[in-house]
Amino acid sequence: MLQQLKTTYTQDISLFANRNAVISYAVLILALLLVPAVLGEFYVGELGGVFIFAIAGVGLMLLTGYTGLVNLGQAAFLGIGAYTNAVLMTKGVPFIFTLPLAGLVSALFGVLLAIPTMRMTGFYLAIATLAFGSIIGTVFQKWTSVTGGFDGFAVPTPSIFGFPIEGTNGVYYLSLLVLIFVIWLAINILRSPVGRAMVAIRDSEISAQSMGINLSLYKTISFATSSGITGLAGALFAHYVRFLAPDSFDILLSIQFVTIIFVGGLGSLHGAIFGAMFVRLLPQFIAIVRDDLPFGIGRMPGLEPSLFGLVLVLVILFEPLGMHGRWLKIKAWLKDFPLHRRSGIRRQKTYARSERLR
Amino acid sequence: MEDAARLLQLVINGAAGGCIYGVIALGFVLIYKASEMINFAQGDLMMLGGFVAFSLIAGMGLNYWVGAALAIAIMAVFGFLLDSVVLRRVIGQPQFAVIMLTLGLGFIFRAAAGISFGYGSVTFVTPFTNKVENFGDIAIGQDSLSIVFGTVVLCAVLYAFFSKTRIGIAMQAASQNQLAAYCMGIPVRTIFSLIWGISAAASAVAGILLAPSTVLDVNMGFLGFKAFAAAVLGGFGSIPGALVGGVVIGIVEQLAGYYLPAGFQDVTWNSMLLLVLIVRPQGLFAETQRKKV
Amino acid sequence: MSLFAARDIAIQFGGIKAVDAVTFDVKQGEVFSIIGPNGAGKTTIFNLISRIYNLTSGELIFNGKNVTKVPPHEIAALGIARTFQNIELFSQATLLQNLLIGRHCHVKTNLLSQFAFLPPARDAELAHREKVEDVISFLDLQRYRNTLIANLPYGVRKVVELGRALCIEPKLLLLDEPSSGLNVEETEAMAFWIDDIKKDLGITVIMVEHDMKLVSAVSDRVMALNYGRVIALGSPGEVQTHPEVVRAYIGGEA
Amino acid sequence: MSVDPILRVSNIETYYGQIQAIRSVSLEVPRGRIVAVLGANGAGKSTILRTVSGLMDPERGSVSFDGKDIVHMAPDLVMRRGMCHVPEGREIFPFLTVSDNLAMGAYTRRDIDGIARDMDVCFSYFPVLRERASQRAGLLSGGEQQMLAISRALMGRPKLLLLDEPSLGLSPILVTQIFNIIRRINQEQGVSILLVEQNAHIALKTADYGYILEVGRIVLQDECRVLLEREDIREFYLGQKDTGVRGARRWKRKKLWRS
Repeated sequence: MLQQLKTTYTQDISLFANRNAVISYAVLILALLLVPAVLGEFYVGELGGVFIFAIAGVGLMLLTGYTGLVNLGQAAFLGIGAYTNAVLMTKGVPFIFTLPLAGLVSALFGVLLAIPTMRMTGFYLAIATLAFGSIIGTVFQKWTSVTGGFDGFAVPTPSIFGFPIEGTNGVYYLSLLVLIFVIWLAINILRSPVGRAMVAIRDSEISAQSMGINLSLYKTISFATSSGITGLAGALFAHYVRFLAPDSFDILLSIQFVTIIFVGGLGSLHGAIFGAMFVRLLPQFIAIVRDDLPFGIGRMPGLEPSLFGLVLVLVILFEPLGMHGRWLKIKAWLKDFPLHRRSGIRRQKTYARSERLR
Repeated sequence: MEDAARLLQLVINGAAGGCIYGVIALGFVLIYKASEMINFAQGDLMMLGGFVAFSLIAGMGLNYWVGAALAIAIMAVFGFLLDSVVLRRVIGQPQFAVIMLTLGLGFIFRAAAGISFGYGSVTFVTPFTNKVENFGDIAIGQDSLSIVFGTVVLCAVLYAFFSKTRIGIAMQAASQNQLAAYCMGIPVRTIFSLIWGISAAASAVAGILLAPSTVLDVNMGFLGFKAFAAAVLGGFGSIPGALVGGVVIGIVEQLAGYYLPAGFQDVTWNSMLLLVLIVRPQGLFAETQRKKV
Repeated sequence: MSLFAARDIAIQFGGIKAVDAVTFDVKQGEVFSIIGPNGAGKTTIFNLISRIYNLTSGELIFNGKNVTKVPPHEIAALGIARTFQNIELFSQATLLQNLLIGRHCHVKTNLLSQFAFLPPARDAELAHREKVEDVISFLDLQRYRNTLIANLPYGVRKVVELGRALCIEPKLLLLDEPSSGLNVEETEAMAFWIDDIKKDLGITVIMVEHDMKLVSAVSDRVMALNYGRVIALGSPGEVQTHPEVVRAYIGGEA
Repeated sequence: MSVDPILRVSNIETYYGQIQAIRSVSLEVPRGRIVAVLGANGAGKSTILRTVSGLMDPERGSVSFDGKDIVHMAPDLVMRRGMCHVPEGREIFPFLTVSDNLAMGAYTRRDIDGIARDMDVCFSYFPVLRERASQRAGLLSGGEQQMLAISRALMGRPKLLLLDEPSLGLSPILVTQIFNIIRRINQEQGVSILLVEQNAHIALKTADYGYILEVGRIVLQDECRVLLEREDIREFYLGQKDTGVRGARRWKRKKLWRS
């Protein structure tokens, strides 16, 4: 691969790096459009789930990966989006309005969370968002007049201009569409001043401020965008599961979202997609192979969460840059093949210093 | 009079429950003080400690005290090894990586406990179970008394260890600047493993103390999240603070459960946590300092 | 006419007066240096001007406007840029992105247009890029354009930080120890750049510096501080030979 | 080449990720002497010290200290053998008091009386530290933190002291003071010193022997008094060109083509 020579500034800010990228993404989208025609309903459903988690992952990536703000309560926004969408639809509001409204209401709650957490950093923010998430989760359980409590309620079938979006395929195409939209939005944000301001806040608040970046404003924007996008994912999630119950939106789901961006690779949009694939497909993979495992391991209860935890631990220990980082290394290796020097990637010892000095 | 007695009873029950939060919080605080890492699996360590003690005492028929001491020792070794085998590798990485790592470890611990001890709840009979001391109108279970007593002693010992001994100060030094600590000849790695050992032992104590007043089950580790509130309330980094924070949370929770409509008890810890952080984003009494630019 | 003035500015940290009734004027187009022993309050004055700290008393006048109470993120838009003693760059971003962040106070496009990357946003980006390229050529940074800051050597980062401040197109530039950690050659290059900034770009500079050679080479006037108070103010020659400055700062030998 | 140097570094090569920071560097510190390594930024001076003290691992090469091979040894063990590294940038313990910081310097020692005596010696070198003994170290000014870092290293009674840029960011008078004390430490306590400095002027005056490092390679080595006389050293490292800073207009590369 040769270094590409750029001849205009526009090339640096265009949506795709070069013509090859345009072609490969077009092929990818085409392939995804054909999936329901080729694969069975089970696989289409699973892939739809991946899309929905990828949308939420992109949302969280903007907040955590690019702005450096941890959120351990992201499931709450998925829930807010899901309930907003489903409850409004039962009241007769058409889906084309409830979908954006779900995003909007979630974004408003994002602002609501951003304001009090503005001055928190590091793990204090992590714990505070965790607390926020669990409060919202309790509200879903106890506010029975709206959410139906533990009994839950069935989500109506959406339709756009009279065309019902039915079945697994409907949700699949809808999610794919929203995912493409959200990725386009995220790329725009990242190539605009607002995205740069986020990165600036992540790397040095004090110097971001002296560059004229209003910290509170941009942290709020970041929270709002992130939760708004997750709210969209929530609206789709409601149709994906077809039946809303409050215990879907607990701490464990929040942890799954954080796992998406962490395993995928912090600070890359590709990472959010890879991570979503990992989180959604690993349990299915286990389910498929469990009967073939020796010594009855497959029938052991708790196999799935323990493998989930194990993979998470292994990724953090051996690939801190996540799957995206590993992908870049593989690309580098292929590029240099067969001249690659192993010693080049040796990790030097690092030494932590108090994070209390801020 | 009856109201006052009820109130007092609630406060005492709350304080005893809060002591447990305090001891788990102590585990967080110790690890934080020595390495600025946050262990999200602290509650799961407590669960493991409880189960280990249970299987030694109820399963193998050991004497309660011997079994408890053995369980604490086993958990201390487990904590030490956990650090020296797993966590050592992330020393120097951002705090967030450690949070994720310990979250992952929590999954593994829960599954491991489920596989070895089963997913059902077990009742752990101890010398303190179902014995009540009466003080006038107030009845206090011996289990509660043992919790309060055990917690206060543990807390005092650890406080003295941390602020008075050379190795305690070296632990603080290592958390503040690993590079400099190495240069001073402080065996940073051993010290970190040691603190994980102590912290796991403290969680085991929590598990054993908690056992008589509740049932043991694999998911009891989620109590750890309440302990976060305790640690934050007490100002992450202060040993007595963790205990005080735990007791306050425990009492408020009891009162909220009695005087407020249903549902509010569930959000006590998280509301208090949020409130404290909103007022003091760096935590109560926390030692922080602005970075020099 | 003075571009910037500090009137009786003071700040206390826990009872200690870090800066105590300091008054000075900076004229349009001059290089004004602040020297003094460590802990004399030099950087604190910068932090006061960039509003990271709040004044205990006194006032700051910039361009005829009282800026004592302006929030810190609005200082850049007024035309005051700064660098930091220990380099505060955005280390996980490329050099180009760092400089573009310097253009932040000139961003006029609204959020919606950025989110959809509408033509106005695109055009604004290209215009910012032009400005940034000017700074890149000015400071000879072409070959590092797409390098992550974390992978750049210290000396280059120092220049990048200067460049990021220039992208603000400031009227007043605050340089905090521009030569610290630089060798003789790099310090000389820095001296030239400061000179160019003053002469070619017409930017007024306030500089905190220890290297007396650099100070006397580029400054028009020098102010010496000790224990938060002014002990001397005048031409570089006058201040360097001032007995109290020699005693507290330069030492007998030099 | 001395007969029995306290430190002998042979052909070490160290990488930061994929970047080679130092290339086959060899140097020696004779017992009881001060050796200075000079060089530009990014030349790898700090990397040499970090490799020697075990804070970084070299890819190849050997380091022998007091007759023992210490390469790949953990930094705390290296320190226990009597080598103390004062890293660049005042790495102190910000939330401990000044006296606790000093006590941590003596972590490896058990002789309480000796520790107290050495603390007094440090206070006599830097009286300001005595005044601030019960303050948190994070509240000290930059110069005071540097003094504390050097004193803390002395508390470990090292045989060899590694000093990384002790003059960084200090006022001229403090630089002179600190280097006077470095001399005193060397003369009064017989501590051997390996010094890395940007400020070539004062380093060459203080040290006995100097190495010049350029882009990770040693290009010149000699007695300091010899180095001080050399024309190229005077020009590039001491800035004593006859023309002066403003003399000749610098030749500035201007890129002519830009899209």
